[in-house]
Amino acid sequence: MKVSLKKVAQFSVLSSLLVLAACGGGGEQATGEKEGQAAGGGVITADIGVISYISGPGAAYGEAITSGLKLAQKEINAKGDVEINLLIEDSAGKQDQALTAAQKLMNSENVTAIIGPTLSTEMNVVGPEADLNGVPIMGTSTTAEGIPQLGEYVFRNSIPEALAIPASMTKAIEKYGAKKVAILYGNDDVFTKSGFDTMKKAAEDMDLEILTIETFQKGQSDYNAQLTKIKGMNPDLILASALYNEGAVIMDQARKMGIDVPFVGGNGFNSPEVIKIAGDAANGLIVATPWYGEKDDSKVKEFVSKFEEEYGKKPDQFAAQAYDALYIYAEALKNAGEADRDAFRDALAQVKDFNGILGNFSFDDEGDVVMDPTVLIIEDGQFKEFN
Amino acid sequence: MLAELINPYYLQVASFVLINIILGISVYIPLSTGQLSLASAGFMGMGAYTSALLTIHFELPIVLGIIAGTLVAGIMGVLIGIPTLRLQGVYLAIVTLGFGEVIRVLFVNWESLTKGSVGLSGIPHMGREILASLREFGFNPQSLGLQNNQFIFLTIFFLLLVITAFIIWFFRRQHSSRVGRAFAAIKLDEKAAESMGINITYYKVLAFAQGAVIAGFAGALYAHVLAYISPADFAYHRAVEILVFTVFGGSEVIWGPVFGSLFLTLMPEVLRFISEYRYMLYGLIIIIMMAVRPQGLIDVHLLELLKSKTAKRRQKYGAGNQKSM
Amino acid sequence: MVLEIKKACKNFGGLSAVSDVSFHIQKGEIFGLIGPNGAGKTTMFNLITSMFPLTSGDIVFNGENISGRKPYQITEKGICRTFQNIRLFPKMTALENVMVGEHCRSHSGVLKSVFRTKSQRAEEDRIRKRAGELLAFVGLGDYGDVAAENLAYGQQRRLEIARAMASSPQLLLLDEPAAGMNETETSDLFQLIKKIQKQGMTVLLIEHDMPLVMKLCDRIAVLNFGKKIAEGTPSEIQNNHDVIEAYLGREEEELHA
Amino acid sequence: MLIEQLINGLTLGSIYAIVALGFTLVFGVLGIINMAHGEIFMFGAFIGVILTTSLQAPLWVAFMSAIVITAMMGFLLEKFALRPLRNKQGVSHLAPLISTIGVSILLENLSHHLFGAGNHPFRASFAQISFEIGSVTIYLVQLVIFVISVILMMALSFWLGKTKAGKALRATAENLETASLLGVDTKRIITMTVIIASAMGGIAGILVGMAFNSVTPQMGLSMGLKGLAIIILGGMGNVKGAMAGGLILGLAETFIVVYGDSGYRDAIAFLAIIIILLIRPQGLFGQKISA
Repeated sequence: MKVSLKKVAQFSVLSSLLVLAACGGGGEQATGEKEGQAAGGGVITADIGVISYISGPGAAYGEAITSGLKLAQKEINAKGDVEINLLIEDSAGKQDQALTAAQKLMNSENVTAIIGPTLSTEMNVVGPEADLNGVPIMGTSTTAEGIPQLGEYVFRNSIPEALAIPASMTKAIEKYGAKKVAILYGNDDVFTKSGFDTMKKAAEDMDLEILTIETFQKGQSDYNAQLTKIKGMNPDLILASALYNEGAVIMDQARKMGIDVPFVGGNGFNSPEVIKIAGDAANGLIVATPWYGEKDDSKVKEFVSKFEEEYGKKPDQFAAQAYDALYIYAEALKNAGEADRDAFRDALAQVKDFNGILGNFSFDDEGDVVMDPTVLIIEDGQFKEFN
Repeated sequence: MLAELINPYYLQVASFVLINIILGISVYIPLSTGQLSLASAGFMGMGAYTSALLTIHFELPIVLGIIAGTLVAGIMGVLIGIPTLRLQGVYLAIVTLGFGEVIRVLFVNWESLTKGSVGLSGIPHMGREILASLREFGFNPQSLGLQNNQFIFLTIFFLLLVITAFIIWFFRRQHSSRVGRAFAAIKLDEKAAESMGINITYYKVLAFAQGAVIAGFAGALYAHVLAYISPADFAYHRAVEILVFTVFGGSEVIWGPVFGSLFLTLMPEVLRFISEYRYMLYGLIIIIMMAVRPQGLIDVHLLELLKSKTAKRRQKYGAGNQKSM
Repeated sequence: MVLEIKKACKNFGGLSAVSDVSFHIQKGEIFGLIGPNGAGKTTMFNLITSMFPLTSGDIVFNGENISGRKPYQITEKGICRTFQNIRLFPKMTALENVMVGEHCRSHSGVLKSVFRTKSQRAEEDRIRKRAGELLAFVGLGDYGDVAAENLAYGQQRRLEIARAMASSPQLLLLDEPAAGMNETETSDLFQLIKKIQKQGMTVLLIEHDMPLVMKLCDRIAVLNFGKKIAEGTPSEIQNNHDVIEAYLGREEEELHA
Repeated sequence: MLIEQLINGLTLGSIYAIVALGFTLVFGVLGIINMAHGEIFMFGAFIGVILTTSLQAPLWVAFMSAIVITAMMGFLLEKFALRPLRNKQGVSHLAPLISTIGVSILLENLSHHLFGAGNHPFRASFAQISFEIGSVTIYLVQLVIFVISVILMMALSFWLGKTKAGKALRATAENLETASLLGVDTKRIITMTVIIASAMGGIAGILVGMAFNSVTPQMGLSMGLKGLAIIILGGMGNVKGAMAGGLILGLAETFIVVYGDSGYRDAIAFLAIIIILLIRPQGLFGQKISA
C-alpha cells in the first residue's frame, strides 16, 4: 500500500511536471542500493526482470513463458546456490509498453538482467535500450533474424528460424524427394513473415521450384481460396509459416479438400495444440524444434511431469525455452560470482555446452544459439522424431 | 545529485504521455468541426514511415525527416479530406476507418520499401542523435552529472514537452479566434454556419488536414523515440485507443484530450493489475461516457467551475491579505 | 432594384415546390412574402440563399446573377437570413453568435489568429465592439455572456436577427420572426424591423401574423401551392379576390373553426 | 479448380451476407451502424464451440443456444449502449457509433478472458458430411450456409414488406416521432430489431465455426469490418443489397487469391468502402437519397 501510494505521489509529481513545465526529474527510487552481491554463505541474490506478453491476443505465449520461468525459479532457489527474484512485467505484445516495462526494470527496479520480451518486434525496441544501459537481456522466444546482433548485451536461447527451418526442410526434401513447393504464410505478423523470408531463401538455396506464394491475414478463418489454388498446382510439399492457431486450421481445411502432402512449418507452428485443434488433419506436419517433450531423457521427463503437476497441462516449447533460459542465467550468475551487470554479461557470453532440457547449448560470438534442433513430424496424432 | 533524481523509466512514460496527448489532439481538431476521423492511426503511420525511411535511406537529419513525414500526412489529409466532405457523420467515420486499414495493408504488402510486417528497425533515435551531435562539440553529459541514457531521455522529454506545449498553445489561440468560432459554428449547426457566410468546405478540410498533420507529426516523433516501427503499430486498435483518449477526456475543449491521454496512459503504469484489463476498461469507458457524459469528463462547464473556484479562492486570499494589512 | 427573382422553379423528386415565381424587391423597402403553410415560402428563402439549387430560373442580386453560388458566397454578396425554426449556435454565448455572423466581413486566417498580429487584434476588437452594438440594437445588450440556448424564445428570435445583421447584408431575409411571440413582443419586433429599414437595409419577410405584415410591409407577394397568385401594396392584397379566396378566406374559416 | 473456387467464394459470400443482413437491419431501422455486430457474431461461434465440443451437446441445441444468447446480447446492447443515447439533448449522431465501438472493444477483450486467445476447433460430425460431383467435393455445410443465407434474406424481405410488424418497423425507420404518434410502440420495435439482428449474427457465427473449423476472438473484428463494407457496397439498409454485396465481396476475395495477390485480400473490402462512398454513396443497389 505504502509503495503504491508513493508511486501515485511520484506520478502526480510527474503529471504536474507535465502541466507546469517545471524542470527536474521524477521519482527517487533510482537511489536504491544495488541489491545482491554475494550475501553471506556464498548465496548470490539477483533480481531478474521479465518482460512478457501476458495480456492480449498472444497472452498464451506469455503464460507459457512465465510458467516455465517460475518452475525453474522454484527449483533453482531450492538448490541454494543462487537466489533469483523474478520481477514480471506485462508488455501486451506492444513495443512501447515493452520499452516502458524495460525502463522500469532497468532503472527503477535495478535488475541485474532481463529475460524477454516475447516478440521479436518488442526485442527490436528493447534490445538496443538494454544494450545502452548495459543490462544483459535474453529472449527466449525471439526467433527473427538479427536479434543478438542488436548489441553486446543482447542474447537469445531460442533457436532462430534461420537454423530451424532449413533443418526441417532438408530432412523433408530428402525423405520425400520434393522438388516443387508451395509457400503459405501470414504476412501481417512479424513472426510468420520472418519465417517466410527464411523459407523462401532456403527454398531458393535448395533449388526448389516455388509454385506459388500465398498469404493470409490475422483473424481470417477461411483459407479455402488459397488452398484450392495450391491444390491445383500439385506441390510435393507445402511450406507454411503460420502460428499454430492459424496453422492448425489451415491443415484442417487442406486435408478436407484432399491435399495430403506434408507441411513444413516454422517455429510458431510447433505446438501440441496443433493436434488438439486439427486432430487427424495435423498428421504430416514437419517442424524443427529445440524442444521435444517425448524425448527419452531423464531431465526432459522430469520437467514434463513437474510442469504438468504444477500447471495441469503439457509444456510447450515456449515454456521449455524459458525454463532453460533461467537455468542458463543461474549458471552465469554462479560463474560471475556476483550480481553485477557487466560481470554477469561476461559470464553469460562464456556459457558453453550447457546441458538443459533442450539439449546441448552454447552461445556463439554474437550471443546467438549454437545447437542442433530436433526435427519432428506428427504421425498418428503424435509428435515423433522425423528421420 | 541530479543524476539520482532522473529516472529514465519515468521520463519514458512521460514521453509516451506527451506523444499520446498530441495524438489525442489530432482527433479533437477534426471533431471540433463535427468530423469523426478514425484515420489518425493511418496518418500517424504515414508520418512515421515517411520520416523513418528518409532518415534511414537518405540519411536525412531527423528534423527534416519529421517535417517531411508531417507534410506527407498533411497532404494526404487534404486529399482524403476534400472528397470525404460530402459524407456526413458516420459515413466519414467509416471511410476514414477504411482508409486507415488500407494504409496498414499497404505497409504490410509493400515489402520492398517497408519490409512488411517485420517492420523498420535501426531508425535514428532522437535522443541518441542529439547526444552524438553534442558530443562533436565536446559536450559530455557527465559534466552535468548525468549518465548517457539519463541525458537522452531528459532531452527527449523536454523536447516533447516543448512541442506539446506549443501545439496546445497553437490550438488554444486558434480556438479563441475567427477560425475557432467558424469551427464551433460548423460543429453546432453546419447549415446555419454556411448561411452566416462561413465557407464550410474550407474549414472542414482545414480541420481534417490539421488533424492529419498533427497525427503524422506524432507518428514521426514516435518513430524516432522508439527507433522501430511496424504496421501493427498503426492498426485499428490504435485508432480506437486515440479515440478513447478524446471521448474520455472530452471533445469540447482541448484540455479534454490532454487530460484523457495523460490519465489513460498513466493509469496502467500506476495500477499495473489494470494493464491486463486495459482494453476491456477502454470499452467500458466508451459505453459509460457516451451514456452518461457524452461530452467527456472535461467540458466548458467544468473549466468555468474550476476557474470561478480559483478566482474565489484568490479573492478570499486577497481579502485576507488586505485585512492583515 | 436589389433583388429580382426570374421564373424560379424548384422540384423535389417530381413534386413541384415552387413554380415559375417572379418578383422583385426595391432598395430600402420591406417586402412581405405570405401564403398558407406549404405554399413554398421557406423554399423560396432556401433558393435565394442557395441552400437548394434552382431547378430552373434565375435570381439576380444587385444586377448580378447569383444562382448556383454557394450559400456562403451569397452571404458575402450581402444577403443573410434567419430561420423559421431558430438555428442559433446553442452552446455559444449571444455575443459569440453575433461574432460568427461577422465572419465574412473579417479576414484573419489561422496564422494571424495564432500569432495575434496587430491587424488580427484590431479586427477582433472591431468585431467584438460591433457585436455588442448589434446586441444592444436588438435589445439584448445585457445578455452578451449568456449561452444562446439559455435565452428566452423571443430573445432567441431577436438574437438571430442580430446575427444575420452582423454580416452587414443589404438584403435581410426574416423567416417568421413573430412566430410564437406575444403582443408586446410583436410590437417590439415591429419597431425593430422599422429601425432596421431606417438603417438602409432591405427586408424580405415571411410572416403569418397578418396585422403585422399589413402594417409593416411596403409591398407583398402571395404564394399558393408554389405559385405566385398576387403582388402589390397591403391594401391591394387585402382587396385582391384571389388572395381572399385562397388565403385570407381560409384563414378566416380557420379562425372561425 | 474454377468451380471449386466459385464454391469457396459463394460460401464465404453467403456468410458475409448473413453478417451484413444483421448490420443492415439495424441501420435500416435505427440509422445506427452497430460496430459490435462482429463481436456478437464471434460470441455466437464460441457458444457453438463450447456446447458441441466441451459439453457434447447436439448440434441443434448449440444452434438454439447460440441464437438465444446472441439475442440476449442484442437486448443488453440496446438497453445499455443505445437506449441511453436516444432522445437525449445534445447527443451527437456520432454517439451510437462510438458507443458500439466501445461494446465491440469490450466484447473482444472479454472473449480473450472467457475463452482464451487460442483457436477453438469445432467438432461436429455434421461438418464432415460431403459429396462429390465429378472431381469437385462439396461439403453439406457449404450448401446449408448458402441456403440459410437465401432463406434469411427472403424471410427478412417478406417480413419487412408484408407483415404488420414489418410495416411498423419501416414506419419507425422513416421517422421515430411520427411512428410513435401513429401508435407504433417504437421502443419495442427498436429492441426487437437489435435482438433479431444479433441473433442473425449468432447464426452466422455458428455457421462459420462449422464451415472453417476455426473460432478465435479476433474473428469478430475482421468479420465486423467486412460486414460494414458490404452494407455500404449494397446500400445501407437494403436487404437484397446486403445479400448481393456479401456475395460480391466473397467472390472478389476468392478471385483476388486466384488471379492476384492474396496479400491485398483484406484491402478489397476497405477500398470498396472508400470508392463506393465517394462515387456512389447510396451503394450499388441503393436508391439515390434526395437532399
